[in-house]
Amino acid sequence: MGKMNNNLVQIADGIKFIPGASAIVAPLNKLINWGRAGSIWPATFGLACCAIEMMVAGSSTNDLDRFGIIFRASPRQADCLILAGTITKKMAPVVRRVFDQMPEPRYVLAMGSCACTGGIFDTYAVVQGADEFLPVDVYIPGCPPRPEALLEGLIKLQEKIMQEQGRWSNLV
Amino acid sequence: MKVHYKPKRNLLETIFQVEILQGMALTLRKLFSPAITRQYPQEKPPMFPGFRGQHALVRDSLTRDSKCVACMRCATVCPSRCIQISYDEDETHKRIINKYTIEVLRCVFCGYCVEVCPVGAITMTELFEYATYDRDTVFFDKEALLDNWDAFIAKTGKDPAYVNPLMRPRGIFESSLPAAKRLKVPEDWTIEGQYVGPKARPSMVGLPTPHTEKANG
Amino acid sequence: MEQLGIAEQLREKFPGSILEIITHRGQVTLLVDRKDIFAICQVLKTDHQMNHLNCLCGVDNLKRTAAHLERFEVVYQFYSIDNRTSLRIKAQIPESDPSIDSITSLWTGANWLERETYDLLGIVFNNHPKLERILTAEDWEGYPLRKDYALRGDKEWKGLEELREKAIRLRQYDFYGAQTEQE
Amino acid sequence: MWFWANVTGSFLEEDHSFNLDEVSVPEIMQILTLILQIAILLVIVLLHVAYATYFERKIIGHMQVRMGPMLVGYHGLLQPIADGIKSFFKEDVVPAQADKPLFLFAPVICLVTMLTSLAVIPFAKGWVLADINIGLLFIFAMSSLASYGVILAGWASNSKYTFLGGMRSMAQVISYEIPLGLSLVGVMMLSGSLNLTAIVNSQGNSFSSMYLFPQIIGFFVFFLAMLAETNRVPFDLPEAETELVSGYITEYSGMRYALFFMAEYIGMMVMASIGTTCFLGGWNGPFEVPFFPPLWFILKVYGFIFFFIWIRATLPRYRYDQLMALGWKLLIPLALLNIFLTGLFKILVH
Amino acid sequence: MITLTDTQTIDVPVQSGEEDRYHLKMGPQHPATHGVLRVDLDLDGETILTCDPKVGYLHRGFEKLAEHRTYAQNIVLTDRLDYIAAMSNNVGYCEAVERLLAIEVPERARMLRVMVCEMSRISSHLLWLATHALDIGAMTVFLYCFREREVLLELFAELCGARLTTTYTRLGGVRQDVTRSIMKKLDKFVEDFPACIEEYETLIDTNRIWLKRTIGIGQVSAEKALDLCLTGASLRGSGVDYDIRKHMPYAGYEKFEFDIPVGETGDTYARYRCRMEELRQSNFILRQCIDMLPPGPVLGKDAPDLVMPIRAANKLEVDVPAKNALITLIEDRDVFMEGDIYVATEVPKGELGFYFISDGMGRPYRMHIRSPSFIHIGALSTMAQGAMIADLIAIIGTLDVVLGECDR
Repeated sequence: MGKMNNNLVQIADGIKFIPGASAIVAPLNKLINWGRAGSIWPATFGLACCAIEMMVAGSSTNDLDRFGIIFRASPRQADCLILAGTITKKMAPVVRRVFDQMPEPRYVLAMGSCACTGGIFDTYAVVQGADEFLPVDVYIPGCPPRPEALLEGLIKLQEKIMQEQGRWSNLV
Repeated sequence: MKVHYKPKRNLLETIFQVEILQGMALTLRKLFSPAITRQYPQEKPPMFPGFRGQHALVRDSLTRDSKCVACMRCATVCPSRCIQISYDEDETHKRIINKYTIEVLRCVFCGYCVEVCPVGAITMTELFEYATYDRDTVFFDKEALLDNWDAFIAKTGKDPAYVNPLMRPRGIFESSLPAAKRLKVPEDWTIEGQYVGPKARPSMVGLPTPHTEKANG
Repeated sequence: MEQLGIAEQLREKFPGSILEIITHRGQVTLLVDRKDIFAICQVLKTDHQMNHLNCLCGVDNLKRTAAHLERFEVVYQFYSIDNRTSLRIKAQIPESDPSIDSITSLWTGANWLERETYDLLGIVFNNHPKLERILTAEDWEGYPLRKDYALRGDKEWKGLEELREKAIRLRQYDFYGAQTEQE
Repeated sequence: MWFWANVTGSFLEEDHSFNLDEVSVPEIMQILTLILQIAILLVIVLLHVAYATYFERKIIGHMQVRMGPMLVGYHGLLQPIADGIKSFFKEDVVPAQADKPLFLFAPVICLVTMLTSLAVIPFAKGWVLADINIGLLFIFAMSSLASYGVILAGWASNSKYTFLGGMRSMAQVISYEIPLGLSLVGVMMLSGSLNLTAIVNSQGNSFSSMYLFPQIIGFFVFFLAMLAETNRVPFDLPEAETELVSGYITEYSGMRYALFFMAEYIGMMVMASIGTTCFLGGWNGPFEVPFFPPLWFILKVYGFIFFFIWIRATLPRYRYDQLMALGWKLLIPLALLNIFLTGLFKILVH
Repeated sequence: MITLTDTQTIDVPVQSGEEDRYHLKMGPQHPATHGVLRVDLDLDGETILTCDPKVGYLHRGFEKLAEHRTYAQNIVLTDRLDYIAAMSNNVGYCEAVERLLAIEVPERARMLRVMVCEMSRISSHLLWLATHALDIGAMTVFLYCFREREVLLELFAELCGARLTTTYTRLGGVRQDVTRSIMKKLDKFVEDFPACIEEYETLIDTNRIWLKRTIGIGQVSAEKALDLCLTGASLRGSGVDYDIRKHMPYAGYEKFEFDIPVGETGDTYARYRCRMEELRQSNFILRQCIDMLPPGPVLGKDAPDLVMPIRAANKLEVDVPAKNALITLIEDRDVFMEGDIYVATEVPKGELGFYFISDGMGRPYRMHIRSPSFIHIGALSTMAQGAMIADLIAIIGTLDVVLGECDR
C-alpha cells in the first residue's frame, strides 16, 4: 500500500494506460483533472466524532463550498468518500458497499485516527484501519482533525488528482 | 417553569405571511452582511498555546538532543498505546534511549504524555496540517520528532524556550510541579494572577491564598 | 434513611429473596434472588413510586468473590421522581442457567436495555418480546462483556473476513490497485 | 421615458422574423437560420443553467454568511464549468436491476420537454422561436410531460427511494398543475389570448398596467404552484434530501444526473418566464434598451430566480400530505375565486 | 414485499394482507439518521406501520475497553461517547469516579466544571437545532447555529487544546485553569448569544411550515414518557419536571439560580421550545459562572496522578525525575476500596449515568454507561407508529440522539 502511494506522489510520466500520449491527450488530461479537482463532491456519510468536524468544515467558518465541494446525499453522485469516524466491524460492509456504489473516479479520505488505524479502540468491534478493505488516498491524522486539517487533506487530494494520467478509461 | 409559546398569529398575519416575511428579511439582511468565512489556505485559524497538534520532542539547546530520560511515564499513561520506547542502561544506571516512536495515526491527541512528562521532553505543537498519502510517513521516530520541533519553531517563529500549558498546567501551585517544569509562564497561568469573578473576590476567606500556600510549602 | 426503609419493607414482603442489604457511599443496594425480581420491581413501581428506571445492566462476576455472588448479576437502578429516592437492586443469576424474568411489561424502556444485556453478556430474559442481538452483528459469536472474552475478540467475525476477501478481489478494478498489480 | 412603438393588437401581423412565407430567401436558408437560432438559444440557455447554479450557490452562500464558490476561477466563476467537465467524464452507472431503456431515456425526456417549452417564450419583441397561438397551453403540456421523465426515472431505477420520489412527484405535479392552470385563467380572460406575445402586449408598457395588480390573488396562487412545479423549497419533496436521499435521482450518476439538474434549472427558467410574461409585463421596462431588447425580460426572470433562492434559504419543507392539502384546499379555491372576481370585473367594466 | 439482493430480483411470495406493505430500510448511510442509525420501516404509502430501529453500527466496545484502562485513561474514552458535548461526559465520568474513590474537588474546579458543562450544553443544543432544522428543511438555521457553535469550540480549543475531544476534567479537578482572554471572549459570547437565539426564532419559531411540521408530531404523554424511560428535554417536554441538576445536584449546581423549562403537550414543538429555553437558562448560568468564579487551585491536593497504578500492592515504580512529579501517586487512601456506585449527571441529551464496580484495582471492574441516546432510540418505534416518513425524520431529530453514545 505504502509503496504504491509513494509511487504516485512523485509521478512524472506514469503513462501506463495510454502509451505515447499525444499532444491532444495531455491538455485534455489536464482539463479533466482540473474539472475533477475543482468539484469534489463527497458523499454525506458521517460515522462518528469526525463527522461533526466535517460538518463544521462545511459550515460558514470554513465553507467547503469555496473549493467547489458540496455534499451529495446519494453515493451515486459522489466522487469522494470521507471516512469520518470509527469504522466498526458491523459497519465495514456498509462502508464498502457505499464505496462500491460510487462511480469512477472515486477517492477515499481517511479522516482521523479511528478511520486510519482504529485509534484508541483496539477492541473486538473495531476495524483496525480502513485500508483493510478500501483503497485510501489520503490519511488525515488528528482525533478529530481540525476542520482546517480536513481542508488540507482535500487540497492534498486535489494535488493528487492533478497528477493523474489517463484516468478516463470508462469513457473510451 | 412552564415554557411559554409565542402568541398564535391572527388572520391578518396569516394572510400577509408576516412571519415568513420576517424570516426573509433576516436572510436578506444577512446577504449584505460580511461573510465570516476564513479563507483557509491563505488565512490560518487562530492558534493558542496548548493546542494538541503534531507531536515533537523538544530539542535541548545545549545538547542538541532530546531531554527524554526514558522514565516510561508517557508510554504507561498513553490510552491508545501508541508510544514505544526502548532504552539501555549505562553503568551509572542512566538510561539511554535507543528507540522512541509515536504511531501518530493511532494517537488520540489527549496530551497525557506531555502532561506526565517530568522533564518537559515531549510536547505537542500547534501544527496540524500533515495529511499524507501514506501511512508510513506519519510514523514518527525520535529523529522525526526532533525535526518536528525544529519545523515548529521555524514555521511559527516561536521562542525555542516555548512553554505550553500542557507542559506547565495553568492554575496549580508551582510547588506541586517537578523542578524541571517550574518554567516562566504568563501571569494569568499562575494561581496568583488567575481570573476571579467580580462577585467572588470579597469572599476569599477560607480559601488557600497564595500567601498561605507559601507559608505551608 | 428513606431508602433503607424501603429496603426493609421489601425484606418483609419477600423474606426469602432479599439476600443482603448493602449501603455504600450513601447508596443502598439490595442483593436479591432472581426468582422474585418481577414482583419486587412491580412493588417498587406501584407502592413506592419508583417510576423512573435509571439503569439496567448485567455484570459478569467471574473475577470477583463475595458472599451471595453468583456468576452473573443484573443491576437495576430505580429512582422516584416524586420522592427523590433511589434504590439499586442486584439480581443474582447462576452460570448454569443464565436467565431472569423480563421487566419489559413494567417499563417499555427496559426492552432495549435487556436486549443489550443479552447481547453483551448472554443473559436470557424470559418473556421478552424480541430478544435479539442489538449492538453486535446478528451472527456474532460469543458475549463480549464476559470476563473470559478477550479484548480484541476471540476470533474474527466472518463478515469482516468476507469483506477483506472481497476487497482483494475487487482491487483489480481500482485505478491505483490495478497499477500496482501490473508492476 | 415611456415610449413604445407599435404596441398594438396588430403586432402579430407585423412580426415576421420567423414567418417563413414572407421571407424571400431560399427555403433551405430559412431552415438553417432557424437551426442556427435554436443553437444559439440552446447555448445561451445551457450557459444560463450553468451560471444559475453558480448564482444560487453564491446567493445562498452569502445569505448564510459564507462565501460560496471562490477558488475555481476568479471568485469561483469557472465552478460550473468544472462541475460540467467532471460530470461528463464520470462513470455512468446503470444499476443491475434497473429497467435499462427507461432508465437511460428518462433524463432525456425531462430535458427535451423543458427545452421545447423554451420555443414559445418571447424574450423580447419578436425574439421568439415559435409564436404559436396556444403558447401557454403548450408550456403546460410540456411541463406535464416532463413529469413523465421524473416518474419514469423513479420507477426505472428500481430503488425504493427513487420510487417514493417518483410517486411524490406524480402526486405533486397532478395536484399543482390545476392551480397553476387556473391561476392563469384570469390572465387569459383579461388579455383574451393564449399567445404569450399577445399577453405581453395587452399589458401595455406602464408599470401600473402589469397584470400583477389586477391579478394579485392569481399571482399568489401562481407563485406557490410554480414553486411546487419546479420542486423548489418548500415543496421539494420529490428530492427531499433528508428524507429520500435524493429522491428520484438517487440512482443517477455522472452526465445523466447533470441532465436532470439542467432540466430542473431550465424548468425554473421557463416558469419564471411565464410569470414574467403573464404578470410582470414581459420585456417591457421603464425604457427601451438599445441593441439588447431582452434585458428587462432577463432581469425580471432573474428576479424570480432570486426569489426562488431566497425562499430556499429561508423556509423549511412541507410534509407530503400538508402539501396536498395546501394545493387542493387552499390554492384551487383561491384560483377559482380569482376567476370569479376577474369575470365579475370584466362584466362590470364592459 | 420485494427484497433485492446484490445481483438479481427475487420475487418473494406476498403474504395475504401485506400486499400494500412497502419495506424500506433507511440507513445506515442516510443523511437524516444522525450518523449510522438504521431504521427498518414497513410503509403503507408513506404512513409508517412498523418502525424498527437498528443500532450497533458504531459499537466500539467501550465498556470492555474501559475495563482494560485505568480510571484516568478512561476520561479520554468519555470524550468519544457523546462527541457533541464531550465536556459534559468528562464531568459526568469524573463526578462518578470521584464519588467512588472519594476524591475532593476544589471549589474553583467545580465551578469551572459547571461552566464547561453549560458551554457544552449550548454547543450541543445548537447542533441539535441545526440538524433538526436541516432535517425539516430549513438549511440556513443550520449554518447560523454553527456560527455560534464555532465560537464555543474555539474557546474549548483555547481552554484545553482540542475542539471536540476535550479531555478537560481530571480526577480531582480540571486540567487547565481559564485565562483572562478566555473569560473575556466568553463574556462577549454570553452578551451576544440571546440576540442569536432571537435570530433562530425569527426563522423558525412562528413559521407556519415549522409549526405544521412539529405540533402534534411524535406526541408522548407524561406516563408514556416515564414508561419509555425518556429523560432530558424529551421527558420535560411531556411535562415531567425531572432534571438531575435540581434533583441530585452535582458539581455545585445547587449554588446557581436557574429554571427548568417544562413543556405540556409532549410533542416535537414542546421539546423544541424546552431546548430553546434551556439555551437561555444555560446562558444565564454562564453569566453567573463568570461573575462568581472563586480563586484557588484547579486540582485538588489529593488528586491522583495520571499515571495510575493498576493495583494497589504493586505500585508503579517511578524513576528519579518522576519522584516529584506532578502530583504524588495514590498511596494508602481508600481509593481502591471495593464497591459500586451509580452517579447520574444531566447532559444535554438527558440523563447520563455511570455505574461502576470497583474491585480494588486501578481500573474499573465494570463500567456501565446509561446513555440517554440508546434509550431514546429505543422509544423511537413507539413514537413513530402511524407517523409519516417526514415525521420520522422530525422525531429522530427531536429526540436528539448521538450514535456514539447510543452504541458505545
